[in-house]
Amino acid sequence: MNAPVTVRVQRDDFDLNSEVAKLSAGRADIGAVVTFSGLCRDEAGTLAALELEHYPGMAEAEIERICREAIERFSLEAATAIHRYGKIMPGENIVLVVTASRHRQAAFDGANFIMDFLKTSAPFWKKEHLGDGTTGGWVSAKDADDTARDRWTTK
Amino acid sequence: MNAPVTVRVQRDDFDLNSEVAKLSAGRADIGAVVTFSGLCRDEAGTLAALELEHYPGMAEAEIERICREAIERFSLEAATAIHRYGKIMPGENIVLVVTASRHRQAAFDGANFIMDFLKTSAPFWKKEHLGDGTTGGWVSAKDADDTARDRWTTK
Amino acid sequence: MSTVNLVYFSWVRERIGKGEETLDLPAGVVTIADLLRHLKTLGEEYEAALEHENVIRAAINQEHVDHKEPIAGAREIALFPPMTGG
Amino acid sequence: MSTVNLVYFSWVRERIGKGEETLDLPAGVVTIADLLRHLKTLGEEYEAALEHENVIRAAINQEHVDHKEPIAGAREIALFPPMTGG
Repeated sequence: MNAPVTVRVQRDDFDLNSEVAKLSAGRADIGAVVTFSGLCRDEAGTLAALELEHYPGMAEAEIERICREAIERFSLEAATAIHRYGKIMPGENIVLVVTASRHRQAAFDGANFIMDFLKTSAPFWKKEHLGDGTTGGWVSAKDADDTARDRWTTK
Repeated sequence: MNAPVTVRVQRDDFDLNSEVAKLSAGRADIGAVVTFSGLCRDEAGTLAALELEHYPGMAEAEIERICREAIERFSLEAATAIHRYGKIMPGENIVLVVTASRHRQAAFDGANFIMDFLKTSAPFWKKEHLGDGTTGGWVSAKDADDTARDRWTTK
Repeated sequence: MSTVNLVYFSWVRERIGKGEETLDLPAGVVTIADLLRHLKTLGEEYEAALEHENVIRAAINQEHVDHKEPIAGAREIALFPPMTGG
Repeated sequence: MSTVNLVYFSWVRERIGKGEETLDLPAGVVTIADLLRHLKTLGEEYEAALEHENVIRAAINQEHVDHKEPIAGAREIALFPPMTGG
């Protein structure tokens, strides 16, 4: 349970190379590193930006709880999660999860698990700003995200 | 089926940032990017290096076949796979897989699928060089890797 | 009578018209559900924000709780819609 | 009599003592299995390399094939142990 956890909620973008290096540098016990980057999509071409609101303090605490549960459940060697807030343009990064483990399936499962719980439990909310200057309103929570989370408890 | 596939077999290390940027830059239709990095492990502290031998030509062709199957199966937007050869020290990278998709589960599944088939079908072989100057011989194929691959066909 | 710090997020915050406030609660307010019912007596902005009680999520001292949770001892209670991060 | 380019990898290569060679094959060699049996008549290094036929993998023109595959028209046939990349 001494596996290191790094959690940050920040306005700025993150750097994949440096986050992976921090997690794995100087260690010969890590065989697999998985990263998940979640990006702002705009297939319709109508979105100017997503605005991410969060609950400071609880956002970090909740993501850390999720990462620690993933470490215990999948015997991860390390986990990092970074979530951005503020206005994010189409094509920009929103969230990064990095997991490290001895064997590959644990790193895949760990990152997948962290994302599913982060989506449904971490206190963030997205508001759409449209290209025509109006607001598209708050993004609704998706049943599919609850379903994705629940598969981890119905096994 | 026009999703871009990049496959390289090279001696040099790869750069996560630049591979992800090449895959996703300028696109607003990608919501998820997953990377898998496989590293040379040495928990016992006895390994000097792994030496990776490959079948030039077929290695690239086989990995490309696997990536194209993953793109079709999971509707990926893009896939990249880079496999190193030659001597690789503990803690160094061996293989990189990057997948991009609209929604997160496809990117996770795609990278997982590519790794499972790459392990069992791409013509690479690992030889151990030990710290005492002797060779530890060729690494044996693992039944667990066949089992991991077969789960994709028994669903 | 107890005093509690309330924080609101997303459209709960927008509809109530403020992000935080400190309120004195009458003695009958024991659980989150009681709190929601009490808040809805404070004005139509609260009624609009909390109309569909079943979708309102709550946290006490920055941990998720359900509506049956007692609020005694809470330093900070947060009310917000289902989360949409990630 | 046909001529074929053979390539060997990993411990198959090490035991045979070379990475590639061009061989003339007698008419009775129709499949990969026939080829393996023929090679084992060429010397003890081939016998050592191909002793456990069931673990030997084969590729024709850089695509995996099983031991029943006909080799007619093959430009390049590869023999190697189970793969251990990734």
